Amino acid sequence: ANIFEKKQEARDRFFRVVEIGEFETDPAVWGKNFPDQYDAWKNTTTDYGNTMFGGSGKRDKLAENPRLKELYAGYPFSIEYNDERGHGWSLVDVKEIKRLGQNKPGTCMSCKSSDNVRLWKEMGPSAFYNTNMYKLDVKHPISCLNCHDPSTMDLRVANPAFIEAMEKRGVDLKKATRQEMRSYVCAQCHVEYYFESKKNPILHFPWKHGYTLDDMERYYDEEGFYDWVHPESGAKLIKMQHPDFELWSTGIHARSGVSCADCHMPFKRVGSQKISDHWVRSPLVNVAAACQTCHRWSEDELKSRVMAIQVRTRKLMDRSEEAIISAIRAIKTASDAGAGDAALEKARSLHRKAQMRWDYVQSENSMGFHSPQEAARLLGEAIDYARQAEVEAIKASAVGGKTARTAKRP
Amino acid sequence: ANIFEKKQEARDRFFRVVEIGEFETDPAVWGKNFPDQYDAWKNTTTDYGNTMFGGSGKRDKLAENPRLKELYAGYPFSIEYNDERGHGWSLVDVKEIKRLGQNKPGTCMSCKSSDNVRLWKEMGPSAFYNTNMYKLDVKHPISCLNCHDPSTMDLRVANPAFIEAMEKRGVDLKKATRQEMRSYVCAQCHVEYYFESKKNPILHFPWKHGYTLDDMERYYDEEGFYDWVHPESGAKLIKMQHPDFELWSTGIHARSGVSCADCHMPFKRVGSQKISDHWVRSPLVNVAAACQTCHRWSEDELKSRVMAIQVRTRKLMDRSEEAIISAIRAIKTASDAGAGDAALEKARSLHRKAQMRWDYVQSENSMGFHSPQEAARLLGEAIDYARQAEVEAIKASAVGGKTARTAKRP
Amino acid sequence: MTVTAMQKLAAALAGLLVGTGGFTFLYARGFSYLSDKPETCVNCHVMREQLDAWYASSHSSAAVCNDCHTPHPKVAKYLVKATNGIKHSTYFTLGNFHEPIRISSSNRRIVEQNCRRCHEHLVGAIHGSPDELSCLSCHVRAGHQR
Ligand code: HEC
Ligand code: HEC
Ligand code: HEC
Ligand code: HEC
Ligand code: HEC
Ligand code: HEC
Ligand code: HEC
Ligand code: HEC
Ligand code: HEC
Ligand code: HEC
Ligand code: HEC
Ligand code: HEC
Ligand code: HEC
Ligand code: HEC
Ligand SMILES: [Ca+2]
Ligand SMILES: [Ca+2]
Repeated sequence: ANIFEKKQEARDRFFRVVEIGEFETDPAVWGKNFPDQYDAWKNTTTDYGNTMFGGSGKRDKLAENPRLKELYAGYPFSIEYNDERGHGWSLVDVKEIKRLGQNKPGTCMSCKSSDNVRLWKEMGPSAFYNTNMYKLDVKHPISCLNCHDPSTMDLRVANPAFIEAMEKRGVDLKKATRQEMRSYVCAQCHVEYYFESKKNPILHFPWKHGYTLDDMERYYDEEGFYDWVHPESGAKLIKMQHPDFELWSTGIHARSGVSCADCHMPFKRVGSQKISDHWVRSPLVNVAAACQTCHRWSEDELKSRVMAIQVRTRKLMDRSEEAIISAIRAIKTASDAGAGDAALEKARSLHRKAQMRWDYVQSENSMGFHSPQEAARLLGEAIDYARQAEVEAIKASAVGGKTARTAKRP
Repeated sequence: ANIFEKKQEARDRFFRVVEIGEFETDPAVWGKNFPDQYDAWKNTTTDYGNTMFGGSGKRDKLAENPRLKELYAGYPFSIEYNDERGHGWSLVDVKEIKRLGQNKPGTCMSCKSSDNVRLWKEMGPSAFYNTNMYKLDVKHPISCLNCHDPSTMDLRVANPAFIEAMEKRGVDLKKATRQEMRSYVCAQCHVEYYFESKKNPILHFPWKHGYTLDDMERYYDEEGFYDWVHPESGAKLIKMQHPDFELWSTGIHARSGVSCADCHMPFKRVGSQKISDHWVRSPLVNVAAACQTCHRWSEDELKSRVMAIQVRTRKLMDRSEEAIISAIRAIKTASDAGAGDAALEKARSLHRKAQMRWDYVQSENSMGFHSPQEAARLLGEAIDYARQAEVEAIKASAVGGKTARTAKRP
Repeated sequence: MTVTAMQKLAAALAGLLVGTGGFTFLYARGFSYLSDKPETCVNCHVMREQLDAWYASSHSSAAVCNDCHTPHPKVAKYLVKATNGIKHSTYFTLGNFHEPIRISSSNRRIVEQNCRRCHEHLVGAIHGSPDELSCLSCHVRAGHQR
């Protein structure tokens, strides 16, 4: 089509069919003004199939990788743990998941619904976190209000934990550039988090010293923080959660100013309009728009570049898991052999360091793509700490009297 | 130069002042026809300083990293080992190096002089390899004849070992593209190699199964090949040598068709001509020409991107070295404690696997830059095998009667 | 508005005032800066790469050099052409410019404005000013296929 004919349509743009209220949580209402974005958003409940390591399937991670049950033993993630799917599923999935059963705190809703933006205002965050999740008055999954200011349609962050964390880092969100906002809206949720305490489950992000694993470990160690004690090894462990933003921030794309939205919500052309694709999903099913504007390689070539990176990562994950399981079993053997807490302290703290690094990559969602070399570095460290834990445990059990030849390999 | 001269130069191309003979080994003669390339080539003896991990300094690797003496114990590389410098130094350095003293076979000259191209013809490779290196009639360091066909000036490979290896891989060098030749000429030398035997030091490249470490390991294991037995651990080890071509071939640049010459011999403008910069050196002292034709980032930004990759690699190298040394000492302790060969066999073969992987990255010259994630993967594996060796040794020594608590950490 | 020969001449004369630069400006048919034919840019061989890359780009059929590299409306256009012309001529004569050649931030801004000028109908509503979201951060190869 000739570019000048289009001048016509150019005049009529988004009509304001309805006024969108300050706390309008229903995407259908927003959709009256922005039907294209709304239709795309609705697709986030469409099952577009699985990629090698991602995709929209509700894959059962515990069934796909039996090692996870032993690694997460004693923690809810050993009960049920699935690969995530589109934003439209968030409400259903958080309600149905068996983890924590009916005792989920309101905190679990923080990243699952547009209604929480309203509730944080009405109830205040603290009351929200301390209400049973199933008692919260929520109707809608993640949608418009989580990312937009209805009056201007500008991007906006609403999650109090993110705002607090950035303040503590001395980042002035008012000064954030538009390109930064195209990642910050995602960083409200796709990040490592922790609860202030089981009794008072206020939501926080461990970013005091920075975004790298080493920074977060330093913070957790200073606080003497841990999520649970591993029943077999007795180590005080931390469950890492989807640090997508943190890993991305160490990578070459972040360094090059490439935002989450660039790849997961690329612009697309709808008739004579250019809009952001609100069907947030794996870029591997949308390579043309997601990658080819910047990379001139073919779709197949780009996909296999991603796969090459992901397979390397997966191989190191396998090694890490085997190493950590060997450590767990060696520590168990040692304590059975009579080694005491003092003798096992070193082995246990090494297990903590190893599992933290492995879980950081495991719970991150790109199988290393967001920062390939950093993911590999962390897995290398995980292996080192895990095997050192095994060594320490074997020495301890030797003291404990028996040799550890009985320790089995996974 | 002003614009008149430019239009002038544009007309005259290279004059053939002299005819260059089929086996002209003297770069000065070639230089009569191609003064710009010759002048730049002469610069390869210029000391342009050191970068963080590279540069032109004849850095004493053994002094900079004391661990190397223990890792290479019992092998010539523990006697003298320096960082390489420009091509113009090759002849001096190979003659002066203490490794193998006066008993160097001719094979050592294979990659050090333009005269070997003539000698392979005159003597035949086998006689060349079996002549004492100091008795070979060589005058010139690496120069024109190593990479060029004097009649056409096309790129040409002359090293019989490379030609043989590529034939075995089923690669038809006659069909090689110009871009491939821009890496193949380097791959005559910047590769892992081995001697058929100490008695008959014919030069070969271990590429039967491919270029990756795993491929080469498979080949060496099939052949039961090893360079020396480590005096402390008793493991049969292989010394890896500058696998620059092999590591590069696993990286994103190779995959994107970027050749060695693109970065190490970038085109530069001389008057109105673009010629290849024959001052082959670290691209970090030549970022504008070497990188900015493809990358729009500033010189400082590009340098710090490289540094970020190299520092990550170096950190994993430190861990690998500590892990391997722990393994060596644990095996030593075990055999001192009376553990026999049978009991230590497993630990020793694990030491072999670990050291092979670490040395591959160590002896490669870009500190991981040529393929960041692959280098990290190999170091992660090196750590895994080394710590497993330590575990096996400790178990063996427990059998041997004593515990291994005495095994010291480096 | 249309451009008078006067304005073109004025711009060219502006070039003449600057010593060697001005001289080269004429010699190298610096008037090419006042023409819209892409080939004329290549009176300087150093522009050859960009010409070839432009031919290969999606825009060779849509836009010529000056559509992107000179601002509109036209008065400003001829001033920028003259100043760029003199700047480049000087560099060219002295030969001491950064290679690979890189667009200056001011000229990058002009390009950005031209992207928006032509694509207003499509991106006007969603893409704000260049400092907000740069077209080139994504469409780096629009004008020159690399
Ligand atoms: C309010 C919290 C929240 C925000 C904001 C958010 N996400 Fe999500 N995201 C989630 C949750 C929760 C899921 C998993 C939903 C489920 O599995 O039920 C998810 C899933 C995804 C998926 C997986 C889709 C699939 O098909 O597997 C991608 C990709 C994704 N988000 C990217 C992004 C990007 C990019 C942004 C910002 C532009 C973003 N998210 C903003 C919480 C959020
Ligand atoms: C800081 C934001 C945040 C908080 C708090 C949070 N989640 Fe999520 N949740 C996410 C994101 C982002 C995803 C998608 C990425 C992923 O699954 O790794 C997700 C995915 C899920 C999923 C689908 C995938 C799976 O794990 O089976 C469930 C179910 C879930 N969360 C439940 C919970 C529960 C229960 C809690 C409270 C204990 C909770 N979430 C707290 C952000 C959060
Ligand atoms: C996960 C975060 C997220 C959610 C949920 C979301 N948006 Fe967006 N939206 C974005 C991002 C990112 C952009 C791009 C903004 C930019 O480029 O500055 C955007 C842009 C827009 C724009 C501007 C035009 C365009 O497409 O770029 C409109 C209109 C819009 N969204 C409407 C909606 C509507 C309606 C919904 C709910 C159905 C919605 N958005 C839900 C993140 C989101
Ligand atoms: C340069 C492109 C790029 C950028 C930038 C990027 N991602 Fe990704 N992301 C990918 C690719 C590729 C995958 C792998 C998809 C797969 O395996 O199917 C992925 C996977 C994911 C997944 C899992 C999707 C699935 O299929 O289950 C989530 C969630 C995600 N990214 C969130 C983010 C967030 C949040 C950011 C910003 C902090 C971000 N991504 C930045 C390319 C990118
Ligand atoms: C907005 C621009 C942009 C987008 C969109 C983008 N990339 Fe990139 N990509 C870059 C830049 C910049 C680099 C760094 C190298 C460079 O400077 O050219 C890079 C590097 C890479 C590399 C090499 C680095 C590595 O980790 O090995 C791969 C592979 C890659 N991108 C794949 C993808 C894929 C797949 C997608 C889509 C899912 C994508 N990119 C989307 C700009 C982009
Ligand atoms: C005939 C063998 C041979 C060939 C062919 C060869 N090299 Fe080398 N190269 C060497 C040797 C030997 C050294 C070390 C010389 C010394 O330290 O005395 C070296 C050194 C170098 C250095 C280090 C320079 C410095 O300042 O530290 C670089 C970079 C290099 N080569 C790149 C290349 C590239 C790129 C090619 C192909 C275009 C190539 N080489 C072809 C044998 C060769
Ligand atoms: C297949 C080609 C090849 C063979 C055979 C070879 N070298 Fe080299 N040599 C190189 C390359 C390439 C470099 C530069 C890269 C490096 O140092 O890692 C080098 C560097 C050197 C250097 C300078 C750096 C250092 O290690 O101190 C010396 C000395 C040297 N070689 C001696 C020898 C000796 C002695 C032999 C025989 C035992 C030998 N070379 C066999 C290719 C070869
Ligand atoms: C280490 C390998 C190597 C050595 C040694 C070498 N060249 Fe080259 N030469 C190259 C490469 C690579 C090219 C680029 C060829 C191409 O692009 O096809 C090249 C190109 C040339 C060209 C073509 C014009 C140009 O500059 O691109 C000439 C002429 C030339 N070399 C002369 C010489 C002379 C004279 C010497 C000795 C003083 C020499 N070369 C030594 C690798 C080498
Ligand atoms: C994309 C650019 C690029 C390509 C392609 C590339 N290199 Fe490099 N190379 C580098 C960088 C950057 C370094 C690090 C230099 C430093 O640390 O100072 C390096 C380092 C080296 C060094 C050590 C230089 C020194 O300063 O001591 C050698 C030798 C080398 N490369 C050889 C090769 C060979 C042979 C190939 C092809 C098989 C190759 N390189 C391909 C960029 C490249
Ligand atoms: C002939 C083109 C070319 C040259 C020259 C080149 N690169 Fe690249 N570089 C690429 C391509 C292509 C990619 C892959 C990403 C993409 O597809 O854009 C890449 C990726 C990268 C990356 C990201 C991948 C990674 O490993 O993290 C870095 C960093 C990089 N290059 C640095 C350099 C440096 C430094 C130099 C100069 C020493 C250089 N490049 C020279 C084309 C080039
Ligand atoms: C469709 C728009 C467009 C057209 C038409 C166009 N250019 Fe460009 N040109 C650009 C952009 C955009 C850049 C800057 C690229 C960047 O900043 O990444 C650029 C950069 C340049 C540069 C600086 C080199 C560089 O890479 O920064 C030169 C020189 C240049 N153009 C010359 C020309 C010539 C001569 C023509 C006509 C043959 C032309 N351009 C046509 C958009 C265009
Ligand atoms: C008199 C010779 C000459 C002619 C004619 C010429 N250029 Fe250039 N141009 C140069 C030189 C020399 C440079 C590099 C100096 C610099 O970087 O500013 C350059 C640089 C540029 C740049 C990048 C630097 C900057 O200032 O942004 C652009 C864009 C550009 N030229 C566009 C054009 C366009 C468009 C035309 C035709 C209308 C043109 N040039 C005609 C010699 C010329
Ligand atoms: C003189 C008018 C003009 C200018 C200036 C211009 N364009 Fe275009 N552009 C067009 C036309 C005409 C088309 C082809 C018709 C269409 O697809 O809309 C086009 C197509 C495109 C396309 C789609 C084809 C592709 O390359 O993917 C993109 C993207 C684009 N332009 C971006 C830009 C950017 C970025 C700039 C500035 C660097 C720019 N345009 C400058 C007229 C222009
Ligand atoms: C964050 C990345 C990004 C930025 C910034 C951006 N674009 Fe785009 N643009 C895209 C993507 C992705 C597409 C869709 C390409 C596709 O679907 O193949 C697109 C599409 C287009 C198209 C339509 C191409 C077609 O299909 O006809 C035009 C024209 C265009 N952009 C121009 C611009 C202009 C002008 C600017 C600056 C005002 C700009 N873009 C800024 C990423 C971007
Ligand atoms: Ca998924
Ligand atoms: Ca060097």
